[in-house]
Amino acid sequence: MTPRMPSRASAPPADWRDSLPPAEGRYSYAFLDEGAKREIRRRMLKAVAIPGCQVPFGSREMPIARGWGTGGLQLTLALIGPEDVLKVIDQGADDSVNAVNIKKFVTRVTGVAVTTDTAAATLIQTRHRIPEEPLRPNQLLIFQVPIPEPLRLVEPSERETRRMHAEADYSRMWLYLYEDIVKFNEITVGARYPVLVNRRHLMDPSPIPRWDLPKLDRGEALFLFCAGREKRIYAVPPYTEVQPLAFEDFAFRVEAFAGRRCARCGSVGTYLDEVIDDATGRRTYSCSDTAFCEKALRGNSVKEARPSGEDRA
Amino acid sequence: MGYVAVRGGAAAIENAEKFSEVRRAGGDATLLQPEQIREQLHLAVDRVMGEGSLYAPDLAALAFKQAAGDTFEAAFILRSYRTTLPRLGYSEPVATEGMRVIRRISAAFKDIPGGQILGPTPDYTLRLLDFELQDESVSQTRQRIQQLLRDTERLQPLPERFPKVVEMLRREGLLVQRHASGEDPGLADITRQAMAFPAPRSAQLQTLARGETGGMLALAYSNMRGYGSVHPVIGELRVGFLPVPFKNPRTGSVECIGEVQVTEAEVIARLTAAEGSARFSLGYGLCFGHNETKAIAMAVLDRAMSGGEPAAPSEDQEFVLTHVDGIESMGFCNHYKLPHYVTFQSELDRLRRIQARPGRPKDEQP
Amino acid sequence: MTPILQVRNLTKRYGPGCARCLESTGARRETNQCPRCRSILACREVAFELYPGEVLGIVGESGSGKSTVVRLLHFDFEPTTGEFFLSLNGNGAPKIDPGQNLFGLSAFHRRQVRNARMGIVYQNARMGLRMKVSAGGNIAERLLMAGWRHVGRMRERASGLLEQTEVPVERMDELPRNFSGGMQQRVQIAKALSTHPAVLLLDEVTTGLDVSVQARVLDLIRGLQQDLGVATIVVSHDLGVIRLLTSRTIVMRHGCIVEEGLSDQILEDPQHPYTQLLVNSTL
Amino acid sequence: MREAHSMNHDGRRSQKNYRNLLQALSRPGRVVRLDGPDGVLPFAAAVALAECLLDSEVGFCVIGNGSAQTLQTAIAGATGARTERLEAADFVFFSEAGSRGGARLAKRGGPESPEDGATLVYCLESQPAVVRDRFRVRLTGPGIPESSGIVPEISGIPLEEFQELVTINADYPLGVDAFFVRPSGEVMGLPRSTRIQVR
Repeated sequence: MTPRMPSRASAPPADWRDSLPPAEGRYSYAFLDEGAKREIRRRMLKAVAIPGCQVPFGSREMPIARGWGTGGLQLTLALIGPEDVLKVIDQGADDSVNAVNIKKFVTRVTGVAVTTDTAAATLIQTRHRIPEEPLRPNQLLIFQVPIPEPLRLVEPSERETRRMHAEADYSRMWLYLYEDIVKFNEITVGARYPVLVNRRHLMDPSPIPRWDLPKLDRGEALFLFCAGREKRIYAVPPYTEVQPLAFEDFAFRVEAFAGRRCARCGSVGTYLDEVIDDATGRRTYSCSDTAFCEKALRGNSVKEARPSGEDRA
Repeated sequence: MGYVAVRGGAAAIENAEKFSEVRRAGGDATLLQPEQIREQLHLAVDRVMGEGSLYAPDLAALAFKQAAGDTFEAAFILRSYRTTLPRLGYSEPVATEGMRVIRRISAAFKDIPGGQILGPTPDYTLRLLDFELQDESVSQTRQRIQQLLRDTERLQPLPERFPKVVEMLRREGLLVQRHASGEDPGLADITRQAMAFPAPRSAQLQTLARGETGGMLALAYSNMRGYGSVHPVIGELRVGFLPVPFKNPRTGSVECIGEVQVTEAEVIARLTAAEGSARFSLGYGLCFGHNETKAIAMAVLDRAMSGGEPAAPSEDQEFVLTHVDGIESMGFCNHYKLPHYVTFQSELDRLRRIQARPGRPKDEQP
Repeated sequence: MTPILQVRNLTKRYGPGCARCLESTGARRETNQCPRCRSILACREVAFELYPGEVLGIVGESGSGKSTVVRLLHFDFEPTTGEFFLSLNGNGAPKIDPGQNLFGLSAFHRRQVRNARMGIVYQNARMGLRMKVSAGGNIAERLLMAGWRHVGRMRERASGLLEQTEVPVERMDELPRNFSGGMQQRVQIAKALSTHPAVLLLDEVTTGLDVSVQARVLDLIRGLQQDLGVATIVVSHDLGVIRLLTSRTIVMRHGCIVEEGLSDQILEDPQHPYTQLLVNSTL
Repeated sequence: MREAHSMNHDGRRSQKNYRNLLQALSRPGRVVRLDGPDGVLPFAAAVALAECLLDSEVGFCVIGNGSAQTLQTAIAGATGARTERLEAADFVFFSEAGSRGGARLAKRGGPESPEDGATLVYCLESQPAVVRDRFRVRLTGPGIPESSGIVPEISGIPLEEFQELVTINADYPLGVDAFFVRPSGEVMGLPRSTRIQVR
């Protein structure tokens, strides 16, 4: 008997690819297996039933990296069907790298139609923006969430933040804002501004600008949020109160673009990207929502996006 | 137009992908075959299987080839493939006493029942670049291997079972009993449920078993070096093969469907006499393939997390378990490459506003 | 007069506990550790009342269980057994059945009771204050818990309280970790009083301070006590503090109450040998 | 990567039904329609719901009169879910319009995991005896645009059952979420966030 040398347990079959499921194609419809879809679907219902409450789920690994929208993607894949029309945006733009990548993947595993037109979409997956064009009741807006825990800012431990949610103990978040005012005479939170949903749960709206928060409050569409890496799903149903934390004497304020308009389409009352021109060094502004901008250019849309968030501050 | 270039759209992305493919297969060298990787870069394959949490040497080799040797990427590719596989059933528990051992050592005792089996290890090899490997020919290498095998033929065959070193200590009542946790309703499944803290031990071990080797090593090292309490001793380290008994969900009969190679580490450390009489505490590590660094790091972390109040990061289970996954941490690290101009604009707005009206509220009546 | 606070059968055990714990520990056994199961009974079967406006002292050496009692009342941790009733009338008090044992409430309701009806000052300011939050912010935190949402009014209230507790108001926005020990205690007191608590718990508030600083803090507490008339429990190992502040006193040893009565009486004519020892060892 | 654009028949039905269930729960009191599998009348809608949400990872329980067994067999067959005690079930099916106190025993989740509360499914009759009762019920809360509230669109739910849900969900966010299904496939959702008033 010879001494054992390290060896593999068994030789692979001649063509091991043959042993891979499923039979008809390498990947099943919408990539996730039906069991994974069902779990996500169950969790999504609980998230809708308890607005703003983070529901844990067994997040699956996706072929795009954690932190690149794997949460939003899992919701999209658990929801999508043949007659859906998909729109994906990143920073408001349909052709940003992340958006293009996700769109490419979803169409590859489902074959659904894609659009850049907000009004034509049934499912919209987004990173960091809510479209300017008002959403309709039958549309679903799916947010990619990097950090679902609004209290992470004041408390690193998950055990502790779960307790704080259980007891609706949000005084430390309020205290953070108070201290901000003491130091800066202003609340300094930019994006990811904490909101109170249905007067009960403190929620991280994902890193959307404050500009978009008023659109969450009693909106007509269902808003779904998912953090793949942190394994949390949460939701804001239609017509649900979503209030940014603010003091009676230090009101919540959206970003100020007073007197500025989009250099491309001329719109006022949209969220603007600040661009520094290579040649002239001058600062110009253009709509962050590129699809809206296109539409406005073609004259298909009113130039006022919707009652500006600024007025509602 | 500055950062707007990242809105290059579909064409740019496709080109980036093509460039990456050109680099992978670039040059005039003979193309690597997955089989070569599986057999000759097996430690990399093992690492990819462990971190990818899928025991599939062929697929891991393929992933490693596709990822051009990046173990993070390769594990990630394997893990996302795993997502698409239906779960047909569950394997039955196996006791590691029955491991078909190829290597087994204990640092706690000079001699152990069954003996120290060094097996294949580079531990005692000088880390000198071996220039002979530069242009190895197939025939020469085969010959050399034959010779090596002939030289070792006089060795004794290995027994089928080895008693566990820690069992001896356990029988003497020298070990703290660690139960899978009494109130544990069955085993946790971290691939199906998000972890809640405090996590049951099964969830802790699962998370560590697919943790990233380097990350776990860093945390374990911090515990060994001083940000932790106790110096561990390796009670036993085993490398070998375990059978996979599988209960056929239709017939209910249990059949062995194959073997997996694993590395198992049990570390012993003295318990600070917190309760009852002084006993040793035990840390357990087990991972796919041959990866001793990871198994030991895992065992050290398992032990570090077993105490009550954490006094160091490596003893805080929430800290350890939420940061050891390579696929998660790598993904998040790299996501900072994505554009963030909308949120940055929001921050800019705040800063400009604050600069425009300085002063504290007491200076200015709100 | 009906008591504002009632405690019955309050026991806190650390360890597994056994059938012999109670009989083999306590003042008579001269230990609070069960010889059989090694459990520690930090306090056992403690019962007392507190009346409106009253200042009750709890005195004993370290390890007697006196701090455990007030921390249990503040819901800092869970008792092993016990009943706790508190008068919940007043502004902002949660709607809870008056016959409800407060130890049986959910964590959420307990926190509400604590925020609305209780204030505590710890020996160690680190337990009572957030050192990385301004002094004013520390007071604001309690107001925020009580639902205040107006920064200006919170700052007004905070500066009023700081004035009352003799902390320079201009230091309101500084971090308490830069303050002296005496001043930290004053900020704690201001914080504890911010929501008009029904019961104030003072846990060794002057221990560890310089003698002159001690005297000033005690003066302050006595002054506030006269102005506000808030029912207070003063925990101290220092009979001087007990004499100065309290009207009635409980003496604890090895987790048990060994004697109770009017403070003057206890100090002049102690009955229990332990109290006698305590009184005689003090000048 | 090979593409897979076709969805199998069952997967397709589940996906469509799920979208409707999501609509139902995010618009409480409104009716949507499920597409049931063949051959399981009168429980087609309940089985359609089960098919899209249940599998071997969850436990369910069926409560009710004689036909409960039929429903249980149909659900177990369609989903592979395990049966579970009422107190521990993730999904509780009532084979009739009322729970007869059963809803009270369903799990409501814990303070740190309210999402563990059960999902209740009530199987209503096709022709309710009383149709006007629902006008004594008003629903308000998330998903309901009218601030004055709405009347549930589905009839045949006993008023006591609404009362029961009010009691069970009094400790929000702990509580249960309910679906009411009719043999015709109509389904109405009542999440725990809905405030129910019964006059």
